[in-house]
Amino acid sequence: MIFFETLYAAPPQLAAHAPALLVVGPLVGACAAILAPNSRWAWMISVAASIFAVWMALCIAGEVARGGVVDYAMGGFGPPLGIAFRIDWLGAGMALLISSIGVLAALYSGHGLRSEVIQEKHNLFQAGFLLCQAGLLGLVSTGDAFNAFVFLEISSIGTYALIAVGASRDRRALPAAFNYLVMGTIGATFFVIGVGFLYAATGTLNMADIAARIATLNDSRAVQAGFAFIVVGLGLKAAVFPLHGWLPGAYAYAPSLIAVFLSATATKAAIYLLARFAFTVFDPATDFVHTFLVWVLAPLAAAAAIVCSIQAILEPELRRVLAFSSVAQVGYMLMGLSLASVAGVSAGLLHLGAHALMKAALFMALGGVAMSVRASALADFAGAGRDAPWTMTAFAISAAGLMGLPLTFGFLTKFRLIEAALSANQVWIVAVVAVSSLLGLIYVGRMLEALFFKPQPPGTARAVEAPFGVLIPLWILALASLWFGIDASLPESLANAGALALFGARP
Amino acid sequence: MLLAAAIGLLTAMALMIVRAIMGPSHYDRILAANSFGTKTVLLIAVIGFVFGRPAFLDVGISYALINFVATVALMKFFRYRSLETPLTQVGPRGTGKAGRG
Amino acid sequence: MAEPLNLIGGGLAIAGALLSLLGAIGVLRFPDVYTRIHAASITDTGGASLMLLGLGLISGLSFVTLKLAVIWAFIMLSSPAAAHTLANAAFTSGHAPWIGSFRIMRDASAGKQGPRRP
Amino acid sequence: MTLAVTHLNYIVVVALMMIGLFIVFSSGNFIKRMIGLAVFQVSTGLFYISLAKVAGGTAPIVVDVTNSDGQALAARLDPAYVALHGVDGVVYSNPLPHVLILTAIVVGVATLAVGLSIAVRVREAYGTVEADEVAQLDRSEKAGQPA
Amino acid sequence: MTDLTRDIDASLVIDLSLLAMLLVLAVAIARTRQLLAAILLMGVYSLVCAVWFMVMDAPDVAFTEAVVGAGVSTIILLGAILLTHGHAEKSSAIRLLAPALAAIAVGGMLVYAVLDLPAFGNPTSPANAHVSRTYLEVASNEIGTPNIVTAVLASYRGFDTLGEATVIFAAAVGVSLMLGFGDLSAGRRTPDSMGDHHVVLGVTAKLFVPVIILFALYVQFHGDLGPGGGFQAGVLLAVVVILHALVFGLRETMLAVRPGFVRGGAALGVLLYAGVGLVCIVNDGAFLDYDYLFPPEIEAQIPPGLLGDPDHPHHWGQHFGIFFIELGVLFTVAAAMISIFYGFAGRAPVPPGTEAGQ
Repeated sequence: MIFFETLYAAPPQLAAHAPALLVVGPLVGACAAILAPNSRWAWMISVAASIFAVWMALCIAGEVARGGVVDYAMGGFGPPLGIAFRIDWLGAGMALLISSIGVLAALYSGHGLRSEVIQEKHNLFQAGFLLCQAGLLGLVSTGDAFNAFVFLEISSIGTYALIAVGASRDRRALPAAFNYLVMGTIGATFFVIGVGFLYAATGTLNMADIAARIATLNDSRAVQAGFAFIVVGLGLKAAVFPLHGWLPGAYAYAPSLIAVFLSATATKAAIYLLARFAFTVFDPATDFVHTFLVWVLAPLAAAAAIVCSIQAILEPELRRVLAFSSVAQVGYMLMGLSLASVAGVSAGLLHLGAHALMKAALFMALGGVAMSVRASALADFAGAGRDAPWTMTAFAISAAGLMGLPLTFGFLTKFRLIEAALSANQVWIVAVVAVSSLLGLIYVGRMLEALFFKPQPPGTARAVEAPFGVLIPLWILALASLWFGIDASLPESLANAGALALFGARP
Repeated sequence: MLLAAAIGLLTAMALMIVRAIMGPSHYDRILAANSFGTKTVLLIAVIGFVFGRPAFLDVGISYALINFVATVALMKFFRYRSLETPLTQVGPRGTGKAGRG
Repeated sequence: MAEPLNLIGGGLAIAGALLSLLGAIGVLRFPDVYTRIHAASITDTGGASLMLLGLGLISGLSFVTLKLAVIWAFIMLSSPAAAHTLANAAFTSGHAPWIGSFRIMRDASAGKQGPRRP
Repeated sequence: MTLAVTHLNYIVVVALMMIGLFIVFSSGNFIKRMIGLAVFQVSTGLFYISLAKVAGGTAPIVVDVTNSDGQALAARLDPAYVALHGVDGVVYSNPLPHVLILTAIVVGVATLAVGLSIAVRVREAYGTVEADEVAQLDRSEKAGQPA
Repeated sequence: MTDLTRDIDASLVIDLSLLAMLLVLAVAIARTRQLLAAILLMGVYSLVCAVWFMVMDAPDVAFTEAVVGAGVSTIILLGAILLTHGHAEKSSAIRLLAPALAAIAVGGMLVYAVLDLPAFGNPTSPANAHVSRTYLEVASNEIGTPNIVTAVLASYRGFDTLGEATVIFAAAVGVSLMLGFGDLSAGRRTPDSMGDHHVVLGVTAKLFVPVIILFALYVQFHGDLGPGGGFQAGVLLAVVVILHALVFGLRETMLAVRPGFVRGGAALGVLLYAGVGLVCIVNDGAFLDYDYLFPPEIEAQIPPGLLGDPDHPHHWGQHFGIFFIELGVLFTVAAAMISIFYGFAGRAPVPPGTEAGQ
């Protein structure tokens, strides 16, 4: 945390407005990308806006390190009258994660888009990507429940069409995107209904104000139903088992830029919001929240970790393997949350970050070789590891993290999760993590075996090394997950501070 | 008294809904929807007076406009299966005269 | 606001509502599209005129009266045009009137776009 | 008044939400699903607006009580009630849910447009907008491909 | 006191009969398999909702629902049907069971919770007493617009409205990504009008176009005082273009309102909105704090009381802030709706039974 405290990122006049600029930067970028004269400009705008967002996220992190919580009243109207941003360590960490992945994805899109989206639509595509980024960044920084819904929709509505653009490679992207749209909209509408109940019970939309007023209302059935609807709605968005049906198709058939960005951020932002409601707005010690965490969330998370790992093993298509593995990994994060202890939540958040890095790298590597290998089945990628060693080594490093090989970031987060489970006397979670890791070993092993050790099937295209513009962001991600596997002090302190912030304590 | 008028309109609207649901042809449905729209405009006007805020007639005006456009769209849909067909010709550009024959 | 004007206005509004109601009954009971269009379009414009006039009397002369007049003008413009368009579209697409064949129909069916049924 | 009477509004709105949700889940047709989604979203709006109604209230657009319209409006209610719940002599309904639902309606039409555009593309790619037939086509394509 | 009950009865009678209509319509929509009928009924459903919003004292919402739900949505749905099918397949009874159970489960949860809410119309319920009450008390002084909904929408929750404009912008981007901007290429065959010439319609439409534009401008600039504002006016402007395209043909309209122009308009609207916020930041205020829209030197030269209450010198900024952001919303909404319409109306339908792709 010392790093952030001494960080002088911007003059104070600018840093003071960082929360608003964090969202408005990509938003303005999206408009500019539409107006840009050609796709090259649109790409540069996209990269610039993403870098700007990282800069602002760093400013916010610095402010949080110095002052604990950053409050920003939009329009100068303090809560509960106006919309207020309230960013603590958790929000700052999420903003950093989303915006950094955004920069890497934007860098990648310089080459990644060319083979997947026709030239005339690049401007629109970059605009949609930036809108999605703006929505997710707003989602993790707002302190207003209804404003969160608006950002949820901003991030989703563009995304649906962006996923469907993958139809140029595989037409299954279309029904998958439609399915996601229906499920996502139902989820968002459930969220609105839940917020409506909270509003009916408390008369306010500001999260902190709701939290203060709800403390005396725990017997209210409206409050309980509000919680239920918010949880189900966000569960749909976060692909909590068994509400994950939309995810495999959506991630597998999306253009690789979108797969990279969404797999690393979208479900994570929904999990963030879920945690925000379960721990900050509601009190995890109340009966119904506690019942939910222990008897609903924990079993579902465990089921996800096991069932979806098995599905990943049985799946013949490479991208769908990764997508199912995403649902399984969401299970790990939620198991951490369900422990409702600082250690558990911190482990969950750490895994969230680790998974974002690894999944982004995996999809990026696949997108890199997808320019030459235009197939989807795992068997078609056989031998790609030898033809495109740089790309696929990065893939292998990230995949090793996914299965939890020692000395990788993924191993560390699982270890922390087991520690937290043991200290909470939840031995069965340890068993679930062990079984699921074993299953993970199988599906990752199967992928790596096909990529590196199987002979290339006759008559298929040879994989070609991804261009330099793809390798740079890819290796940044791969090296990050290696480095954090050795020295995880930065992500660990962020996750810890985030967990403490969630429980309302200063680090 | 205005309340009685409002209830009369509501009854008429209910009958129109029956026709819109029953059909049988799509033209019956469009007719019912269009006529329903006109009655709605009137109801919005009456409600403004019943509740003592007659200034809200704007809603009625805008719906009277929209109703027309929606009916044209529906008619075009059934007749031509296309929204882009011209229904009447604009003369040479600039004069903008309605086509004849 | 003069009381008698209110009474007259209210009476006109009720008369307009009744006319609309009658038209609705017609739309429900009449046998085919054309007769229903007839019932609906006449009572829509008539009912609207009566009712808006009634409301105008109640409101007295103000900005509201202007808005009522605008609504009236729109309905008088759009309702007949819509009815005409609808009947035209129904006829040219081959809906035969219930009252049976007569000369216009024969002429039309001689051309390309007559009703399919006699 | 009994619970059924005082909450009738809410119950009907809930029934509408149920029907909307039922249409979404039960229909295999993509367009019909979008219509169901629209019913569901609008019904959520009805719920919010129900919350916002204040008995005897008027629309939250400030009325000048000094002019005749305002006085006519104020005269409809018991002065004690107005004094207790009114602002400057007039009882208003709650403006905040109105604002929220304005936003929600816009979100609804945005979703509708994007969803329908995807449905159109599905029709172009598969020749149908029935979920069952689309799934069938995908399955047969998978079976036809050598693994 | 008797007056109070009479007033409630009046609204209750209308309220309940409208809700009954909504129920009938919803069931009819669920039952029909003819999508055209479903669309028509959906339009009527929106319209009944709009009237109901009026009864519930929400004219702004009623306005939006009338122009969006009954107008634009219907037209978009029609455009989608033209490019797909008019019929929905029948679902088997077994496929209906699980959805019915799911809907009943959700409904049961909702009823369970809803019965715990304060009675309908209760003036002291938390929802009506806490934040909203404050808005009613302070908004006309702080912001200076008689329409409290506009004040909350544009100023207190102005950031939400920026999000709203962004959502519709995102939808336009999404539809354009999917369907394009409508094809204006010279070789493209426009569908045949079968030799019909609707002179009556042409004349009526020509009368309507300027009137609707005028009315849209009235709605735009009257939004502070009455129901309406940038969003509704934007939809009305889009409706003008749609009407023109419907009557005079899409080609003709696209020559007048160019797709490229429309595409930029949506982005410019959002930029204008965000720009107002950024100007406030430059002048040392919070984002979208219109009190800081003008630098203090300029603010000082404005005679107090020029607009609204002399005791509240910032009204000037609030007035202009709301004016500009409503203008931004107008541009975005109008342009986005038009580009969505172009996308649907301008796409050539695939002949039935053909399977493109592959």
